[in-house]
Amino acid sequence: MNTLGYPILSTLIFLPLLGAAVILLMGRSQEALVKWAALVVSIVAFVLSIPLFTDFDRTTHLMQFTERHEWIPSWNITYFLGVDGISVLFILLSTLVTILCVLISWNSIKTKIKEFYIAILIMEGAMIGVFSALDFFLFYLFWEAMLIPMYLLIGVWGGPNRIYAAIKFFLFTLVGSVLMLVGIIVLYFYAGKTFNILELMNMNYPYQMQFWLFWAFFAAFAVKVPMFPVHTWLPDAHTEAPTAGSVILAAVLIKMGAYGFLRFSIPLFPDASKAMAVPMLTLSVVAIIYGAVVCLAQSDLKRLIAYSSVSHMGFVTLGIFALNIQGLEGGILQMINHGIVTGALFLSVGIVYDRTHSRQISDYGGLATVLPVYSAFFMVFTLASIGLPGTNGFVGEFLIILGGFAASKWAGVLSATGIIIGAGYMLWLYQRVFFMETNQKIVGLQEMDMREIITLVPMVILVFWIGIYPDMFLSFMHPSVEHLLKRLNAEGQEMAVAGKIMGIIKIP
Amino acid sequence: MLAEGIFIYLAAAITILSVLVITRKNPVHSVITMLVLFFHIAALYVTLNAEFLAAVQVIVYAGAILVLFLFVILLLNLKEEAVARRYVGPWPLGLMAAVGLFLAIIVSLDSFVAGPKGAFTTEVIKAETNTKALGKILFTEYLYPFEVVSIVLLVAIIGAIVLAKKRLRS
Amino acid sequence: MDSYLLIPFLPLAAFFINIIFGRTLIKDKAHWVSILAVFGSWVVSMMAVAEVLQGKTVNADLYTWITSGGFKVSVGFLIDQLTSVMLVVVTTCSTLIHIYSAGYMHGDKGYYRFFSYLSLFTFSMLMLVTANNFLQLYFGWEAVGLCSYFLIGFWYEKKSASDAGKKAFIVNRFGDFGFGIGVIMIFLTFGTLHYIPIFGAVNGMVGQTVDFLGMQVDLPTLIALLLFCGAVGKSAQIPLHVWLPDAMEGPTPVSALIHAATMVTAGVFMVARCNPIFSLSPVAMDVVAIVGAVTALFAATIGLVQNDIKRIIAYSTVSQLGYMFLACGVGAYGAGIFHLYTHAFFKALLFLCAGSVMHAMAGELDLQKMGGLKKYMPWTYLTMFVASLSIAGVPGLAGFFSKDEILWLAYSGPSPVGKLVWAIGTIVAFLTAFYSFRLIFLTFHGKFRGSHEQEHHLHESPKVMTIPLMILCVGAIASGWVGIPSLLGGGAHFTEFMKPVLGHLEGHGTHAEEWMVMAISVVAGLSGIGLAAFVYLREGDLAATVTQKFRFVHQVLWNKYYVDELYDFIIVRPTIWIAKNVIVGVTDGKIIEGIVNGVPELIGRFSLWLRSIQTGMVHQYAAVMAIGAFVVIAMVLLW
Amino acid sequence: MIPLHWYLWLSAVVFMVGVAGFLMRRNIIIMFMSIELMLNAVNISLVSFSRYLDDMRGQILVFFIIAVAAAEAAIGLGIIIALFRNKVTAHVDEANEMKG
Repeated sequence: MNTLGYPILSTLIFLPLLGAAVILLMGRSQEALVKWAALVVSIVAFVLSIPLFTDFDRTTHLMQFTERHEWIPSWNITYFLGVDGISVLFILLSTLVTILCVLISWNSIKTKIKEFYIAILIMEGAMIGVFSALDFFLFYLFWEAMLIPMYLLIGVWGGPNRIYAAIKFFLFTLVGSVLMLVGIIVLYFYAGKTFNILELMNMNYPYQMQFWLFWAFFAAFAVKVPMFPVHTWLPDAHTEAPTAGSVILAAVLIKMGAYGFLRFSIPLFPDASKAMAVPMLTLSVVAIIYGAVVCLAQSDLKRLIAYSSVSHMGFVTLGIFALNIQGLEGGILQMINHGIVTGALFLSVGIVYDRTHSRQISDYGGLATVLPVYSAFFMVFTLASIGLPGTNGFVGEFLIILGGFAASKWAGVLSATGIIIGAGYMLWLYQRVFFMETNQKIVGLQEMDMREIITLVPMVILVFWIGIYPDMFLSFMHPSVEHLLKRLNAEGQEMAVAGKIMGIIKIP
Repeated sequence: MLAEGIFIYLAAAITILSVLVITRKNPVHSVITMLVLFFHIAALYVTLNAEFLAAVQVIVYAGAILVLFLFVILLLNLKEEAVARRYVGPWPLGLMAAVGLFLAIIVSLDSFVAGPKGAFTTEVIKAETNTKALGKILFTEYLYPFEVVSIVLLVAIIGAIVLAKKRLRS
Repeated sequence: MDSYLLIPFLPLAAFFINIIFGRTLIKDKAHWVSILAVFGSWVVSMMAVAEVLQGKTVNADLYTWITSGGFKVSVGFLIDQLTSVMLVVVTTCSTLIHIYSAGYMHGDKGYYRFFSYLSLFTFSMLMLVTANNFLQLYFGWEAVGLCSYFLIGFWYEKKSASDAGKKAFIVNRFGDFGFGIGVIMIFLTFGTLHYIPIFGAVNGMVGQTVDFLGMQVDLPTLIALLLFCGAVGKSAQIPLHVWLPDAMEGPTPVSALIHAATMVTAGVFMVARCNPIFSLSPVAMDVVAIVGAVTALFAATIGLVQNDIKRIIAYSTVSQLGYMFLACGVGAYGAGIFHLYTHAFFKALLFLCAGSVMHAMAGELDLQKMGGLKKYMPWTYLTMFVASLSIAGVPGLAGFFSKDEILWLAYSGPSPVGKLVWAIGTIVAFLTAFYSFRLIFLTFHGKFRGSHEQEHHLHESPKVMTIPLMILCVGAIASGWVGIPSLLGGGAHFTEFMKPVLGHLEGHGTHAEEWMVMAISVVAGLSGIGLAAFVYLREGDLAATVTQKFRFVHQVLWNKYYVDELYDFIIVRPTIWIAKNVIVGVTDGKIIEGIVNGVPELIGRFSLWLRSIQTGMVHQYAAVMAIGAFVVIAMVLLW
Repeated sequence: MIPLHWYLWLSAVVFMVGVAGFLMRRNIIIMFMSIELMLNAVNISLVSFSRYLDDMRGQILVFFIIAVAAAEAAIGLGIIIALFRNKVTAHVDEANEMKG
């Protein structure tokens, strides 16, 4: 089973669901009780997830903390969970983000409070499920299960245009997922009726099949990431979603796409992945520059951050499809980073939105005078977002550009321009919101209270922790990523370790 | 020859009566024609050794359903309807569809292949009477469908009441 | 070694203390925290320098920063001759300017913030100069840029200040873009980013070419030029010089510390640090030399006509930085660093004096409103005068020795563009002397031209400000004495000291030639001063007459060659226009959203049409059913 | 013995008449009776199958059909009453609320 002696992953999945059930039994009027219950459940889940960090064996690429039970034997479906170096950090991120989402919604959600927290907790269970499922059927179940609470979060507690955004979000992701479902079924029958991901990964598929399945899975993952031409649901969803929804969306949900590429597309279809690397790199670079340039034209805070996500996720996919160790590890780290930073930016926007109820940049100005503590927090996240060395954003972006450059010089150079534009739009945003003369509309706003500071502090700590000592996080990934590359280069050619690519100068 | 004669009579009567049913202007006339039709069909069942069904045909169809029809017609007081035009819309199309379907069925009769024979020969049924034979199977092998049908009937009763009762307008 | 960690981390601690407790607890005592920290750092630095003087260099890793496959970078420190010079410059200037700021910023509502930023800057700059690998250099590089951003935009409520901060950061990003790619190229070439192994292996690069974006490029040239991009940005060379004059929006101590003495010289430091790479590429060297020379001339000409006291000094800084690159470009890295070192003192002094003047003039920057301040603020006058003499290259002062060494090595060195850049350098020396003394004469001599309120307000600055001025003044005079050339009986100790890191460039020429070069530069300097005196000390409006005569030239110079306007026109506006009208308007708005919303719309229309089939007429449904039944039976039959 | 085909022909004829009646008439009561006709047509063939194949299942099925027909008639007539109450007509084309 696992070294802990109890099924930690199942506990993490079902504890929030149990919590949701308990909240369901509470009275509609017991608002405080509901909130505290949600908070306690999320904190307990986070505490329980800590052993994943401390007890994780960083020397092996094998799945850890595995659990396996028969589920539907007639279809050979099993309840199979496990994590490796690629997925473990995301579970921790999910449990942490859930706490922050509960905290940030404390006062800002005023209607249907009970249902809101139920949705958040169900979401948490499903997210952890997605990251730990090792059976395709189970994976798909969680994958789709995530959609419903998110759809409700946007559609019920969202902004004025929430219905449009929620439906758009739902349709986009569903269309992609359906193609993936077809792919899963094809794999199931090809491999002799098994949904076991580990078994499926060890098979070799003919190139033609890999090619089509790659694109089927691509549809699901590219929408989630979101990659360039299918990104337009994201700004709408982010803009309309309540703060907690935006945070979960940014921090975890859109990571699922990139995670899918890593967990499924590359190991299942290594030949197709290599063959498709160039189009993928192209799309990534387009996303980086395109997303960044679009940000220059935004007048809505959340929309701007949403588009910046497109740009940042372009870096992630660039790293992944650089198909070398720096790119992959940078990509994974950047996924965590983006979750932290963009999540934190949305949390911050939520804090000020609670006070002003405006997302228009032009309604702000001079906020640094009114809310000095808040502006300091926001500055930290802005800097992390533009990848300043010492913050987490730098480590990820540097490794990705390094990997990307090693894979294709064009990709490396063009993606680096995204960093210039990134600095442009973020600093311009910061200037328009925090600097210059104080806008009359925001005079006399309340400074952050203790709850809000507590919400942001973990993010600040993570920003610097990963920025200054990223090795701790990178060490989780090494064996898994190396194993992935071995699978990718099964034919034996040793590529992808940058530094050997050019091999001009040998340092003894 | 007697059997054929009876069949021919019944068939002719059934055909004519059924045509009359659908062509009457006044629904009351239709119902009465239909009553006669059902008696003929019951008679046909008797010629086929299905005495129980013949009885059911008379009791349920003629006795219950048609009375219900009549009852409804009288309730609705369909005087205007009686003088309304008989056909509305493109009736040739309906006729064509009906004839087409008929032809299709007739043609398909050629490819009819009888299945294996069962155990209930005329002798067996005669030995224990049609009703008993039917009842035995119905309450053993077909018990569940039977119960389901009874529930369907219950639902129909409730549904009919709900539909027919006057709406209580707030 | 461990005690050396205090050098960067003391200021960092001060930053944290001030930023966290400054607003609530420390308030107007914030300067104590920072000054003590920086002073501590200075003391340890001096100990480190003493060690280095005895030949003990340190290269140690603190911990592993990033590992990924073959990529492994540590946080580590390299303290050698080059670093130790930078430590002297950074910690000394920083300490003095911290002290000065306690007076200058007194009463500002962001007092604690100012000192925390200054401390953070000091930390970052020290990380930059003590790094033992390129990535940590890059860390310091960006971090000083960040502090510069904070401090330029310190008075963020002014739009011009926050604009300038943003501009500085973004313009620097353009340079860092090349620098970052250069670092990546270095890693891909050498498999490491640590200085010592790289510089030990550079010779392997000779003659290698590499495919870069479809071109076959000489590898050392490529790497050197990419690195130089970063230097161009940070040290405000053409074409990325535009941010530095705007950076004068920041408080004056910041201009002195960051935009004169330390941060802007990081580019020169980096080029000097990478001299083994640059030296492999004659092309890159020539580029460096010419960019430096052209920038020096370009900025000096702009400086001639400006009226903003700080901007003149800023252009002077750009010009002097060009000088340093000129030196590096001809291979005289030692001379470049020597000039960096002397320049730090006299330029910091100039800025601080300008600050002192502004303090007296209640923030007034326009030279045309000053005049005759000599009698109100004698100490400021005296120190600024000395600094100007130093920058003008008057023999005996610091600026003279370093400038002379650069010019001589440019003239006599092996560089093919040496003579050309020497000529430019000499012209620049003349221009520098002219605008420096134009500044002095317009500010301190003649009659006061400002308003009466201003005249009443005139006073000498407090001791806390003038004492750092005097200390720096000593530096501006004496800092050059460590590098007196052998021609004048000195030992050229400075370049000798730097030799292990920077190599040593011997000038090839006779003593006569060396005397001639020296004489020409001294004459250029003195005649610049003389011309300034002739134009501005005399009664009458000679300057205005000349301006009238060369109206066009004056306009071009006054508008800084329209570079800002050009960038605005070719980069900023098109980008934003494209973002607004093409991408948001067309691509995202029409094409992608068009498809995204169009497909459901189409389905909607189709189903609207399809809906009309459902007429609600029972007989139609029945007919369809009958036809359907017919079709099904027919199909079964015909199959 | 009478050939099975005779019964089937008869069944088909009655069924056709039922279909024709349903399609051609607009009086909802007559249409309902047409449905009953069709059901009876099917019943005829089922009973004849039962007889000719010596199998009781045909009759069981007829039994069920009659039961369901009764249910259907009850509901259908209930609907007619409801329709008439709202529309005061037995003309089906008047009732087209369900159109798309």
